Amino acid sequence: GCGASGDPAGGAHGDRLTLGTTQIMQFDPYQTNSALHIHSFYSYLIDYAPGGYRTVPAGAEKWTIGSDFRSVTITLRAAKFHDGRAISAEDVVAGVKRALNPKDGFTLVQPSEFIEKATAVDKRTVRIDFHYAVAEGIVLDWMFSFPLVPADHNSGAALANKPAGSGPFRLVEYDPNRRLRLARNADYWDKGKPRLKEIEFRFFQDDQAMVSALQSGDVDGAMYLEFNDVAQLKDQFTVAQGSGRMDIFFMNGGMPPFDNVRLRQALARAIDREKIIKQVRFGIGDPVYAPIMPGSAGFDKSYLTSHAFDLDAAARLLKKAGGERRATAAVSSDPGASQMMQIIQDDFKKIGFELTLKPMEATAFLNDLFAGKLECCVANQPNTLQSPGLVARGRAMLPSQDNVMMKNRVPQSYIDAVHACNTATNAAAQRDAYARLNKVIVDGAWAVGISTKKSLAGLRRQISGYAVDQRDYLILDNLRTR
Amino acid sequence: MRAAGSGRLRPATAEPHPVEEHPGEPALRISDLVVEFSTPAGTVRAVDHVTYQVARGETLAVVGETGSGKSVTVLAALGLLSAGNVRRVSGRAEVAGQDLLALPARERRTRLGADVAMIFQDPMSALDPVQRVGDQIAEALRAHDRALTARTARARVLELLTLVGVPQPAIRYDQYPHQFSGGMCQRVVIAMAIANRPKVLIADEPTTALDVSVQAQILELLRLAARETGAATVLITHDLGVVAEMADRAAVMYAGRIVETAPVARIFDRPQHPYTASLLASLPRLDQPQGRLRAIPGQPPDLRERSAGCAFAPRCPIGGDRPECRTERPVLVARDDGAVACHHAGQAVTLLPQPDARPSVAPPARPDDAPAVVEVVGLAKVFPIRRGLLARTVATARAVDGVDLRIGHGSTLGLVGESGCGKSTLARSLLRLLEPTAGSIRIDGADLLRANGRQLRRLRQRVQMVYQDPYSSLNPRLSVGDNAAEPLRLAGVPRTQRRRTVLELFEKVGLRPEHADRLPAEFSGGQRQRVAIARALAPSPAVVIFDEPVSALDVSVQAQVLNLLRDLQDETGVAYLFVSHDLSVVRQMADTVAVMYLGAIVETGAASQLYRRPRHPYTRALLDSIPVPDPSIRRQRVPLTGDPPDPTAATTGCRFRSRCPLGRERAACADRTPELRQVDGRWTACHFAEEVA
Amino acid sequence: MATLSMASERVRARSGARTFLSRYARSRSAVVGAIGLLVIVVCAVAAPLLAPYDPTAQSAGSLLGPSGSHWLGTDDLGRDILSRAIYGARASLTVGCGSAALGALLGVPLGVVAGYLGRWTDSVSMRFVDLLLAVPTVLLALVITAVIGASRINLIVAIGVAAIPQFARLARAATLSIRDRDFVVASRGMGASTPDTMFRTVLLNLLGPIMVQLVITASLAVVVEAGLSVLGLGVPPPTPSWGGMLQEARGYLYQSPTFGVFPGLCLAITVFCMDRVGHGLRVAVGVESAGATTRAVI
Amino acid sequence: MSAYLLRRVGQFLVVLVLASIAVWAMVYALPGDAATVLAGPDASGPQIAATRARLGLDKPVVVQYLLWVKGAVTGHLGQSFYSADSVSHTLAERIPATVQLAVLGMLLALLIAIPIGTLIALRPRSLLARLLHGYLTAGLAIPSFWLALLLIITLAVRTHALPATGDYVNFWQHPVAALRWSILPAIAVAVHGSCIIARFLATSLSEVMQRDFIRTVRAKGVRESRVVIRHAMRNAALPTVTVVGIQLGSLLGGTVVIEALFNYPGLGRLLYTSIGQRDYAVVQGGVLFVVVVFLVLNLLVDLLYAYLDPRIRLA
Ligand SMILES: Nc1ncnc2c1ncn2[C@@H]1O[C@H](COP(=O)(O)OP(=O)(O)OP(=O)(O)O)[C@@H](O)[C@H]1O
Ligand SMILES: Nc1ncnc2c1ncn2[C@@H]1O[C@H](COP(=O)(O)OP(=O)(O)OP(=O)(O)O)[C@@H](O)[C@H]1O
Ligand SMILES: [Mg+2]
Ligand SMILES: [Mg+2]
Repeated sequence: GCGASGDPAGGAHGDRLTLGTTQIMQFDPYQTNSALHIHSFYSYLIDYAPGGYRTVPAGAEKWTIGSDFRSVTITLRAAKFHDGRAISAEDVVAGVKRALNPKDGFTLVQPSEFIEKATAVDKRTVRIDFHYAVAEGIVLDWMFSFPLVPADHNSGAALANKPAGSGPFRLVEYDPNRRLRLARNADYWDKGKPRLKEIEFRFFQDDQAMVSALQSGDVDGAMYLEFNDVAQLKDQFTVAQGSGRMDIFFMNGGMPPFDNVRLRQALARAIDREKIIKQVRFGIGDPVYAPIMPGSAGFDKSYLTSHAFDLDAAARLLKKAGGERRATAAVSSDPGASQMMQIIQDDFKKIGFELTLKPMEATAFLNDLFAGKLECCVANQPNTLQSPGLVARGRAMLPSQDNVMMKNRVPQSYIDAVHACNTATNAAAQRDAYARLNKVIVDGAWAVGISTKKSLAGLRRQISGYAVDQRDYLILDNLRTR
Repeated sequence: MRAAGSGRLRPATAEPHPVEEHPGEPALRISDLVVEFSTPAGTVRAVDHVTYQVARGETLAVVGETGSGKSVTVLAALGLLSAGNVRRVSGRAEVAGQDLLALPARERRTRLGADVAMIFQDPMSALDPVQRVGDQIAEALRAHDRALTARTARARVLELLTLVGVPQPAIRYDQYPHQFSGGMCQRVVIAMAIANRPKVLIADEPTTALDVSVQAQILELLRLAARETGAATVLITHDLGVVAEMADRAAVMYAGRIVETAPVARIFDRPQHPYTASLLASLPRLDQPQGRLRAIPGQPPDLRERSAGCAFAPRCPIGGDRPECRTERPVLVARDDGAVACHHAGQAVTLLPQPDARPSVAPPARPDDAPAVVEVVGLAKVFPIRRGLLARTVATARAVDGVDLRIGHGSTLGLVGESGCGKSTLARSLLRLLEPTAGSIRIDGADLLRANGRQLRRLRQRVQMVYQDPYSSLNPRLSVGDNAAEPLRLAGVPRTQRRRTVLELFEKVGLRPEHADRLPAEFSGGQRQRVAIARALAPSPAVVIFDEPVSALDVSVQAQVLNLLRDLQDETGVAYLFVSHDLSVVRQMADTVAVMYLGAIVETGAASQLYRRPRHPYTRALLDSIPVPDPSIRRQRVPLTGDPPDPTAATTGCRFRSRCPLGRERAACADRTPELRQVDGRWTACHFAEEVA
Repeated sequence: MATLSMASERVRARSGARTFLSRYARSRSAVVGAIGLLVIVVCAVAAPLLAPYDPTAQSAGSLLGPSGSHWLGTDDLGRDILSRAIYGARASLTVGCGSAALGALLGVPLGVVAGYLGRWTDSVSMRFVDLLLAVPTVLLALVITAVIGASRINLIVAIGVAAIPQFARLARAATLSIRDRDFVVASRGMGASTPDTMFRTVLLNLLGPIMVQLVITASLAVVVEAGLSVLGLGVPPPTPSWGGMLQEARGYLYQSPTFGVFPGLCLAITVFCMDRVGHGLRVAVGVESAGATTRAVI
Repeated sequence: MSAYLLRRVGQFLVVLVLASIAVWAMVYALPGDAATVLAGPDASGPQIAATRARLGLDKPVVVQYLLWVKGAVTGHLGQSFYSADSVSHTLAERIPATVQLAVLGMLLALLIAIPIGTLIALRPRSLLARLLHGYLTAGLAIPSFWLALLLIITLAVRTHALPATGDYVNFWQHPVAALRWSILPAIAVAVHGSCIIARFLATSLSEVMQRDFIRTVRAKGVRESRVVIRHAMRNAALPTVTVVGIQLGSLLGGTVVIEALFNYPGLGRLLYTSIGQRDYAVVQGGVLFVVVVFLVLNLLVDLLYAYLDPRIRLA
């Protein structure tokens, strides 16, 4: 419970909630694509209904895609930013401009790549022109990723520490090492929402500390739980799942021994998805064969059987592949990464391939990963949007020489397939493009899918209305307590 | 005897508190006291049926070698044994008829400090270092008088401080023990002891840690204290001189038992126990010609291994082989004015050296003009005293200040002086362990101070040193053999040859070859000093410097070592520089003596002359300060006053002026620094040497 | 020389080693500690013979409770906990002893030189030591493991470097206390060179306290290693280490208590044994003060 | 005394400068920088370069260090890469939390240690002393993070008696809440500390009790309680002060693991996170604080020592 003021106790209070989470560092929606709180500050053009890709109007009231698939016209909702100013087409124009600037657009650069320009038609209408005909899914995914930010605040410097959106909550207090406090935005366009007056995020560095906090009642909910926590929480708490991301086993095709594609293909058959899901993810999550989400139109589950775990096949292939039989695997500090890699190591050993594990501190891991220095590793891959071609957003999946896993060995067929996916405007072309993409990724075998990695949250039973969108953003406006 | 004693100690006129004498009821009576400790190696009976008593106004001296149980007896009697391994304390300890040991601890505590007071050996460590000196005395008062106000207590303390001779008591009250010299600390402890006018005063080696000059002052003070309070005094000591000087009666302890007790004159005159007699015989004496000492062989017994017979038998020159001494423990029986525990009590007297029986032939006089091994001219060593942020020199200590010395081949130069006068500094300078500030040192004619690395190493082989504390001068982690071989190793002698040389040396100094592989910790002080001597002799030096080689040893062992040194000198012809503050020991060893005061030699000459007729008032006073182990020549002292001086203080004129009975008011002494000049066949640095008789 | 005959002078005849042992044995808990430590060392050395399973084999089901085939059950990856705990002794002991040894190897000479030579040598060395003391150990360990990667050797380096100050200070204080003792002076007086005096005469006499400090540091290092494991900076998997097992077990404290309890117990027992051995050594070599100059680093 | 103080301050500054260089060098030696962290896993090369430029990380290391020194001299410890707050402000938020935990932990440790140490020293053979000996041995053997886990499970998760997490609440404003939110971490750090201190106190107290002057005091007929409190304790306090100082110093430096386990918002956690995020200015400022605390504490211990020991005070 909570007593005197100044007591940082949790305790669902009717209109006040305390949620535990990992640290939050960013208020700039251009700089992050998976920080849970961003959705509370900003409205996006559209939302996907939780659990799928059904579009829901949000910042945009309605939109029309040109018949040539080379433009979209968007009508904005009459709504206000937190500072009281009305949202206008100019804000979108400025936002697109920023998104197109490779130095400042950050996470929006890649999804906005197809856009040529944005023009304000009137105060609340804006027209976006494309470079080329683009698949509808790509446009929707872009709208889903595009936040509404006041034009005069739309820069990294202005947003670094101060959000400026039109979302359901406003910032009250931010202490980078302790907490983030949000209060209801009374002017929010969706009347009746948000339902809570105040939400406090408490930052935890240690997952177990967060679980204990939940169990002892210090917090009302805990976001981003680890999988092993579920077993002990599920009897007393609601465990909610978000779509999450994917765990992918990457092999660096740019350096020995993984520059040998047949070796990669052989090892790809030695990844025991079932065991990993069972032991590391506690049965939560679905197997994937490549960085394509099971819900996506591009997902082809036949690959899960044709390229299933098969040590004998792997051993046979390995024998044919030849080459060096040992490598070093970098292990990030991500929860589960070590166990996953130990299972892979164990299986590889059975077919005569020695993996040496090298645990790395988080930032050092990222640094080496980005520099293309890692021989192999397990890493998260976001490709949670509906267009399979957006797989190319990940730095290990870039269809260019910047690809950190393949460098200049990126197969031309992959580059072509990605482009085909993004520009396929009719069903047949899409089917064909997706099939090509699947095949080239599976054959290239530098990014072997393991499973989806759901994002988990434990909540007190009184809490309902919890939802996570496809990007893993928390949808807080419907959250309420009984 | 006691009548005579009391007459002297307590002149009836000066009697502030008339003392009733109860010859039948002693102030303190310890009877049948047994103290046992349990140790990993077995039970140690440190005190074995000890019985003694003291009457009011009487002084009983308890003497014995170290470890004989003197301290444990009194500590146990007062319930002050704090060791955790006490196994048994039985017997009675009656103070004014009340048995302390029968009292509950709380009640016994209230008797301490009020009825019985104690004075301990090491005054510096006997005081709480973090409490003000005055408060510590006041505590003694207030512990027994709750009604005492702080103000009155302070006044009383100031009185007491004045009484025990602490100057400026009002200032001293608020100082801490570290600001006091050893002698001053002991005065404070005495003040504390007499604060409540106890009936019994127990002093446990009250002067052992002090300089001779200060010792005399403290003994005087103890006498005063006994007179002031009329208390019965138990004086524990191992110094027979102090016994002769102070006591009415003496009790001799050996291995936890009283072996003899008798009036002092009788003890010295006609000792009944061979141990008493042997102790007396082993003492080097100031007043008699030098000769070989009669050392008691061996060491005190190990209290863990109790033999059935007399504990002294293994070392006894009389009983040694007689069967009754080996099998039957002698009990204390009254005999000749006292009591003795010996089967052959009558024969002990024969052990005493008869004055005429001593070899009156002085060893062949070593001619003064023998070629010099060591020649020191104008040697000075000034220590800068650094303070402050940049460690600037704020003062200097002139530890050695213009010393000339000469040691002839095969001769012994004795160097005496009070603590802090610069003896050790001088000795260390001769090895260039300290870099002298000025002067020159020649070893065998070679200039030591100009020697470069190789020459220095060679010269150092010629000069070796034996240090004061046998417990710290050997490397505790090397076997004694390796310790002795160190100079050889450093000289590059191969291992096997080193071994051979060491074994030869061991035989020479009276150690067994099989001892060579043991660690120093397994040896007694005397044995260690032998190892140190072997080490010094290893590189066949021309001169060996001894810095207080026997001051840490018991008298019996001291005699052994002194004899050994003489033998070795006769055998090898090595020259000695013998540094000591003990005039008797120097007398025993030296051909020539130099007396040092505040960094300078004040008098030097042949030992026989110097001791018989000192010409410098300082030499005179030093000699006067020494208690002579002969009660028949108790004399009125003119001991040195004051503490040994501070070498940082700059003085003009005669350094000794401030403490000199002659020079205090004389202008010459203040104006001119006296130079060494020839007086009466020796060199003396005193303007008025002729007046000293 | 008749009176000097040693025949009657009894030497308390006991060899140094015997004295040492008998003094050590005076403390019963020290003996228990020594035996315990011996058992742990045997476990570490003979792990392949003692462990019922390969510590990295993921054969059985995961998180099984204690049973006849797996006395302590299995861990999250289905490995035998008992086998891992037995092998875990290797990591703990090597890191513990290795880093203590490294700290001593670097710290002791530094302290001896500083204490013996004094003046600016002393000032410079002690400022360096202050610096090491002032920078938090975890930071040091973090940086070292992040820069050169987590491995047993690197952990030893990280913890060993952090242990330098303790040894340097101890050696310096001890050197200061014996620098002016007669036998050191005597060594100089006999013509020994300064290095000879420092590293033979002086150092030889510091061995006792250093030995005690070694054991204390080793016991602390075992804990620090485990603490770093909790932060994910310990010995890399799949090599079993108690700290690593504890870290792995933290997520399963409810489902499988033996998983977490046993490595913790191993850790506590090892620290206990080392502590007692340190106590025994302290008694045996006569170092009086409790060697608590070490700080809680985690 | 003042010269001594001046010299200590001089040494202090030397170590401070050395430490700042060492820390800067160390943090720079770490692979990756704040731009890597900030940009996140999906950022592209040019994005990271841009971030780097924005944060000033593209300048040479030495220039960055000198810029930092320039700021530090004028009182600006720089800016965190991750928040709007200045480093001074960030530290100012953490330091009270750490100080409160350290002080509470130390008080608790002393509260446990002093009676235990005294009892063991005075009555080493009593049954109680033997039991307490067991506590000391166990307390030293059980790693504090292990104890922390046990505390969390038993007192927080199972019984809900106390919060499982720690948090900082100003003690002077809300004493009850402050205690509630920091008592468990305080216990976790206090147990180990109390064992070390108690052991040390017991050793030095029993050493003091063997000293000659205690016998003198007893021979005066002074009550035993007074012997212990006024004479023995005062002397035994001297070496104990040093240990307490060292312990307090390491607590004030932040206890990373304990803070992580209890999610306590202290300096240790801040440093740990900041290192992970390569937040150079925060790491630098934090370590500098730790160094200053360490040095000041050393100085204070020495002064206290001098205060307690007239031999030093009056030297
Ligand atoms: N706690 C103890 N445990 C074991 N033996 C002890 C203990 N205390 C004293 N002894 C032994 O008791 C014997 C008598 O000691 P005591 O101190 O009375 O000797 P002493 O005659 O006063 O000698 P000194 O002249 O050295 O003061 C010694 O042999 C000593 O070793
Ligand atoms: N390193 C030093 N720095 C300053 N003063 C010193 C130093 N060494 C000795 N002294 C001073 O020089 C004087 C002579 O000291 P030294 O040790 O030679 O005396 P000593 O005659 O051997 O005395 P003792 O009989 O006590 O051994 C003393 O007052 C001492 O305080
Ligand atoms: Mg004694
Ligand atoms: Mg001397």
